[in-house]
Amino acid sequence: MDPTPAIELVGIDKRFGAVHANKNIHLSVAKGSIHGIIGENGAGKSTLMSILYGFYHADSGQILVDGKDLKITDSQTAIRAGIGMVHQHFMLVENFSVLENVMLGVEGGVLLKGGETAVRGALQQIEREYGLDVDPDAIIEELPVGKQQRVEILKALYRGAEVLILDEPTGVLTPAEADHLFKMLAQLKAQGKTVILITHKLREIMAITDTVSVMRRGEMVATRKTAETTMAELAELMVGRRVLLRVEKGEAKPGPVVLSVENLTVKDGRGVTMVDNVSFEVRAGEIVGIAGVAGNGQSELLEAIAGIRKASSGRIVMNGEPVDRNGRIDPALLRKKGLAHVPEDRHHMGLVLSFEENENSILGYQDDPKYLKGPFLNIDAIRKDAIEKIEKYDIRPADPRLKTANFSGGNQQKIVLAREIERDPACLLVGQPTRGVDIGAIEFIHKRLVSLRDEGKAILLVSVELDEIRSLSDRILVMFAGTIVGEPAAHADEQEIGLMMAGIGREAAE
Amino acid sequence: MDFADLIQILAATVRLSVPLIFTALAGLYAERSGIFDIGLEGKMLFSAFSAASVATVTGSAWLGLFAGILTGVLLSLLHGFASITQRGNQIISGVAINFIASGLTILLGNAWFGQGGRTPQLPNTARFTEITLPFAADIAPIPFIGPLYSGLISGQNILVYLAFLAVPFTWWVLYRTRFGLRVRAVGENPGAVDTAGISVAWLRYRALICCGILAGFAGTYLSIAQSAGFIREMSAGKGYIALAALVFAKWKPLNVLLTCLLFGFLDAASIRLQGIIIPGFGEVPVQLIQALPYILTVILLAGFIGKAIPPKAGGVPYVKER
Amino acid sequence: ADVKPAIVYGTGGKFDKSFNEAGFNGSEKFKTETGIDYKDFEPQNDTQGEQAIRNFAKRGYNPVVALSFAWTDAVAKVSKEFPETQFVLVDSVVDAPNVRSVVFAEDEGSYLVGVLAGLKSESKKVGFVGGMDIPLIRKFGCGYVQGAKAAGATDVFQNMTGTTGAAWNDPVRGGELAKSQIDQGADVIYAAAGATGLGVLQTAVDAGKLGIGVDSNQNHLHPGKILTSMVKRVDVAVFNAYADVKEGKFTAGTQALGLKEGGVDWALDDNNKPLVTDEMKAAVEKAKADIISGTVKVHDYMSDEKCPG
Amino acid sequence: MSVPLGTLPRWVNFGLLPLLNVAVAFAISGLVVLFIGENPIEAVKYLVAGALGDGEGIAFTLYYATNFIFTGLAVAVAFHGGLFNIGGEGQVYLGGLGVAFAALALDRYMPWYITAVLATAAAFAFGAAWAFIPAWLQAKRGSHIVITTIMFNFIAAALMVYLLVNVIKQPGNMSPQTRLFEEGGQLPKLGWLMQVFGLDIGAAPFNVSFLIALVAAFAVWLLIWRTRFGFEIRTMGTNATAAVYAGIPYVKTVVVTMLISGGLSGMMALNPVMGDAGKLQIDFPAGAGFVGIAVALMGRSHPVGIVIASILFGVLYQGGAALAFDMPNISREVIILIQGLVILFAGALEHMFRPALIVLFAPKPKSVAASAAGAA
Ligand SMILES: Nc1ncnc2c1ncn2[C@@H]1O[C@H](COP(=O)(O)OP(=O)(O)OP(=O)(O)O)[C@@H](O)[C@H]1O
Ligand SMILES: Nc1ncnc2c1ncn2[C@@H]1O[C@H](COP(=O)(O)OP(=O)(O)OP(=O)(O)O)[C@@H](O)[C@H]1O
Ligand SMILES: [Mg+2]
Ligand SMILES: [Mg+2]
Repeated sequence: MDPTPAIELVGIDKRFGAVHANKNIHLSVAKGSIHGIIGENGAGKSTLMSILYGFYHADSGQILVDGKDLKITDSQTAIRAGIGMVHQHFMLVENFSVLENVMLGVEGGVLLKGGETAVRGALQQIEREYGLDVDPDAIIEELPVGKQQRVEILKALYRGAEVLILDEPTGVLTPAEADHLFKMLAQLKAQGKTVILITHKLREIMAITDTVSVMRRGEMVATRKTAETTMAELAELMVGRRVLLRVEKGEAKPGPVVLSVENLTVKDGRGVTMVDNVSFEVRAGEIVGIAGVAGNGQSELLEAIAGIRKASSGRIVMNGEPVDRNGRIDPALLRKKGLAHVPEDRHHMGLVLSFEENENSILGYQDDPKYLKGPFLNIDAIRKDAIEKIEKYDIRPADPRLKTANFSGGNQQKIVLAREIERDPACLLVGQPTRGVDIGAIEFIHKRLVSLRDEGKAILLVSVELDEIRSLSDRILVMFAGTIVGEPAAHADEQEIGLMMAGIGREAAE
Repeated sequence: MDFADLIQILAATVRLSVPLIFTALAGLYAERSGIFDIGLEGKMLFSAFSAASVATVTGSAWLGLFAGILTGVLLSLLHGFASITQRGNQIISGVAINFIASGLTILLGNAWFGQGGRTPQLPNTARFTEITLPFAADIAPIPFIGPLYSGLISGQNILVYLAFLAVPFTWWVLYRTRFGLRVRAVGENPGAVDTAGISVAWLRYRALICCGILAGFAGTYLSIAQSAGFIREMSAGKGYIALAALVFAKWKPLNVLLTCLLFGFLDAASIRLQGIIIPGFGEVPVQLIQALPYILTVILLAGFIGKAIPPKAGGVPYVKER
Repeated sequence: ADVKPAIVYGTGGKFDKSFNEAGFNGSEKFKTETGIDYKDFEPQNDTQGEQAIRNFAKRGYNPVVALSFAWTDAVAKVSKEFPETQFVLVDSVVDAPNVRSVVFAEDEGSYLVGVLAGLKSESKKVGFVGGMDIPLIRKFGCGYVQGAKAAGATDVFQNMTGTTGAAWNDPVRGGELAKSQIDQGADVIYAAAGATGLGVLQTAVDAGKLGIGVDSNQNHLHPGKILTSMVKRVDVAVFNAYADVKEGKFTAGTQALGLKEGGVDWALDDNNKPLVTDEMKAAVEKAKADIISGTVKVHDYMSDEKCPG
Repeated sequence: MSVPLGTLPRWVNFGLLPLLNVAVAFAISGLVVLFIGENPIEAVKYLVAGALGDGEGIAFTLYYATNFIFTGLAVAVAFHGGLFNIGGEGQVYLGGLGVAFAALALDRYMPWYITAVLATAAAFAFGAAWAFIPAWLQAKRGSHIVITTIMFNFIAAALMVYLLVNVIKQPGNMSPQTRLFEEGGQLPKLGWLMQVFGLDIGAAPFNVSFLIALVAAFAVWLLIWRTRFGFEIRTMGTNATAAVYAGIPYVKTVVVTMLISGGLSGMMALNPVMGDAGKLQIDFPAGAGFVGIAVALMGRSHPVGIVIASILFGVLYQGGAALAFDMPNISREVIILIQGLVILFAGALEHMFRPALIVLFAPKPKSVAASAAGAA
């Protein structure tokens, strides 16, 4: 291996106003290696990488690429120096085609025409090489997230990246997709390229990286050879204390049916059937997990049950009563009937980020008489209620009047969970409860869900994290292409479920 | 109504839609790049003033056009400074430009020409006057084609032809050039443009310059082609109507042409249909006819087109670090 | 007596080339002839009009001229508060012991220019483009129609530019209206539309037709292309008001200024001389004499809000 | 280039900074005045003296401010719901119709306070009605509310002229306007209030609707931040998907928000129609609907900010009139220019001087650990 590091960061320091996001960071990434970076939410990982990519500017410090000092003033410089980055939140133009997105910035001339053919050719080449098949004329917003990520990778590769930074790439991927990604990363490494991988998932770190660095509160606290460390050690370095990595739970004691979905069909805005004649039941005191590759209808199913999306046919019955009002399902009415819903997307749906924390802790329950005095809000009651939840869920900072945007992702998730769980619902719908949340918070959330089950609530869990489904669920339903293709045994192994998720289990089941 | 009437109405339609076309296209460049521009009205007005002033002083329509364009660009840069560099609210900035244009044109006009904000009447030599295309007179007698060619296509001023060329040109720029690709991208997701190594600010400034140039054409048309001098408040809400046309057109160049022609047609029709008597109904109140374009616009908006989805990043300043 | 004149214009603004500018010209004339300065104000809206009238009265100005029908109520109110001050209201009537109301017989003046239009027109089709659609402007149009028809015109096209104040300031729409009338065959077009009229005249001239100006003498705008102007002697009314106060012979009450009083007239000068033949001149002078003598009665639209023919 | 985020002392943030912005606007206007050959210092003296120099000036300033408070609140309520109501002008116009109906019907039989109650209700109802169609079209048909409200301004102008000219015009009067309202149809002036401060109201039309405007401002504050419906409006305005999630009915919320907004606009008509002119006349809104947009933006959509911004605009209107009165060579349009510059500097460029002020006044930012803000 070449002894000059591909990337060397010396004394990088960065503040966002009062927040000291990166403190005097030193990092050296060996050429041709896969270097992992882990850390809790808000530890400063994305910031550090964005500085390397020229998206942010460091307040001080030095960047060496291939041993040469480089002033990275903008992303153009970084791209020229062979650095490519796949951002945590994709940087794609959603109504553009794949081709246009890849071309952007490297159009190869004032007119698009010439560049287009060149890009098309090069894309085919790259696709073949890495098995990254994406239709170049597909529109981004119509692609599932997994494919969108491929486009981001294609962009970086097309620009000739020698160093590829991936910021939490597997958060949106299925196990199979993640496997494919890792294979590709290995292939890149074999070609002598360098990969920097940010992730919260220790398993991934152990499986694929050569070296791993741990960040905590803006500081680089340790760098280890992967072979010489353990998950437990990394977890401890990350959060500064010991953590449990498995969910402890006893046998389920299912009671009567609480939620029953009958022949539900849901179409999306374009009239495509997303959920196709699905029926199942959830009993009190059990967690039913819906596994599936993202984009197979789980999200739509959840939203239809929650009354956010209109079902085109079928029925939803709670405690023996149909829940629609004149054919329409209304989220407000459902809440009154004891249905709580932790949505998949807390930023866009579960929270209003510019509201104070206490305001978000009544979102959806604003018509509960408990929070009202006539038409007026009972501010005292609302704040008192919020403080109780903050204490119970250890939401930090413990300030109900702080803007919700100023909480980290994990704490925001806890705000949603606290709100929904503390309603003492008969039935809880949970979507991606731990997406992008750090280990400490995951542990807490999982425990809370299990104890809720033990209190006899019915829980429907949708998650693309197969691990999560497997460790939490009492029963697992696998969704593929809008239908439920099977119900594997509770202790079925990962491979069996994975096959079903890929639609292969269907023939076996029939 | 016979064919000759129709040609006359269409000719009026063309004349009345030209400032809308220029202005709506101007707005298209700005809004496609993610900058809302409610200040189109003011840009058009101030350009009209500059064009007329310079044409008055120099006696040259072309220098007038140049001044109009320069004014449009300068106001665009002001809008850019406020909304791109200083990340101010784009709507406030636009409203401010409208106020400034409305006040300053009259103040300066009064100081320079002493006619209450008006510029002196321009002689035809300092205006863009009608151009008769070759053979117009010869073809005129031929039925159908004749009136169409000599009554509608020929006999417009140069800016009219430019307006109709500006539409396909804008389409070409937007969908066939690198600049257009980037403009469309930056209006949807400036982050994508930034991470592709392109300066968001400079790109948006360039889009605003295009906007200013077109607004300059619009103003120039008003004061030294359609009229013979500047008159206070002569833009008379056309900037807002152009904005409406732009939304109506869903921010697409060819749609812009159609919408502006439609609005121009309604306007022309309202002029021609005044005072008509509908049997069994009596005389239609003139106010109703004059409000008709607006009423129809509302009806069209409600019934025939769906949601107009603006460029996603529109109206929000690009802020990386808060 | 002590004269300290002040004038409050209409919201159209001092330099509108027609009505308000006439008031300005009258004031200027008074200033040059007597050396006595005056104060003026261009209000931005209706509230400011009343405020300005009151301000002038309060500061001891006398007379205070209010140059628009829009100040009717303001004058009614303020004249009560300042009984010592003399007020002059143009284009409208307030019945008070210290108010002189000056109204013009625009119908008579318009009749005369209508006669000229009817005679000059080859197609016997003539046009009228009004500004804001209010009874006052209809009065102009109605007089014009009567004159034109009397002179043999078969068709008189009438259009109003708009229904709001903006109609005074929309030369483009005025131009389009003129164009549409020209397309229908009109070859003489009378504009009674404030600044909008400039567009009307320009379009008529561009199309090789003739225009007729209004309020001030607008013949010079397009020499040789403006048939005539219907002048409304606001300048004289204003000048007289100042002079009357100066000479201590100010009278309150309504002054209706028609042809007889020289309050309205048609304009003949070097600019339009070549356009007006001797027969035309004779015919229009005869009409004038007939109206003054009462042989010809011009129907006033405002009397019943109707126009015959 | 990171924008310093240091927190400024309150007096700088809410006092010095806005003052600085307004000062720059005036400085530039001064240059223009200089450019046309007049003395700007003198101009400012006249402006300030005219607006604030005596009781009458102050009363006029507050009279104008009253208009802007109503329209500013109207725009702000819609803003909170994510709706841009650019139709204030038309809603004010229609509101005037409501006021006129009430006053014409009752002025001869009722004392002013009875008429005022009904006129207020009618103004609200008519303004709201005019906002209803754009609101309903936005909610149900997805028509862009900015455009429909612009269109409705034009339609309102046409409709009102039609009505004034053909239907409710006082016979025999030249101007298209109603008859003068009698005592029972006019709002009393607030001379006594000025008296409390030892000031003389003079002839200024400063009237009871100012107090109604202040009540409206307080009511809007209550509505937006203290009621359940306000919570729903804000939720819809800041995060539409979250509003769906929270079971907030979109159509109803859009429509009711716009009804309130339009109603507030309509109420503005009380001031010029019943409080000043005592009659309904053409074009009486005189652009106040548009000024409301600027006022709402400058006042950050908060009632307190709106009241302050309205008074600033009132000063400009009244002071400007006085200025043009006393310095005839500065035509009245200089006021429009000043307004434009104030909107530009206090609105769009509000943060231009912030970095410099932070350097000057901000306490040195304390270093906060990156995740101390609360990593889970
Ligand atoms: N654009 C920004 N503006 C201001 N502050 C920011 C910005 N981005 C990040 N920060 C601050 O910097 C800190 C580090 O954020 P960063 O996104 O780098 O964390 P991270 O380690 O990537 O977290 P995660 O694992 O959740 O993605 C955050 O706590 C936040 O306070
Ligand atoms: N652009 C930003 N401006 C200000 N603060 C920010 C910004 N981005 C992040 N933060 C702050 O940084 C902290 C951590 O944010 P971060 O985005 O890293 O959380 P996260 O767990 O990654 O959330 P998510 O998974 O939803 O992205 C929070 O306090 C957040 O408010
Ligand atoms: Mg991150
Ligand atoms: Mg994150």
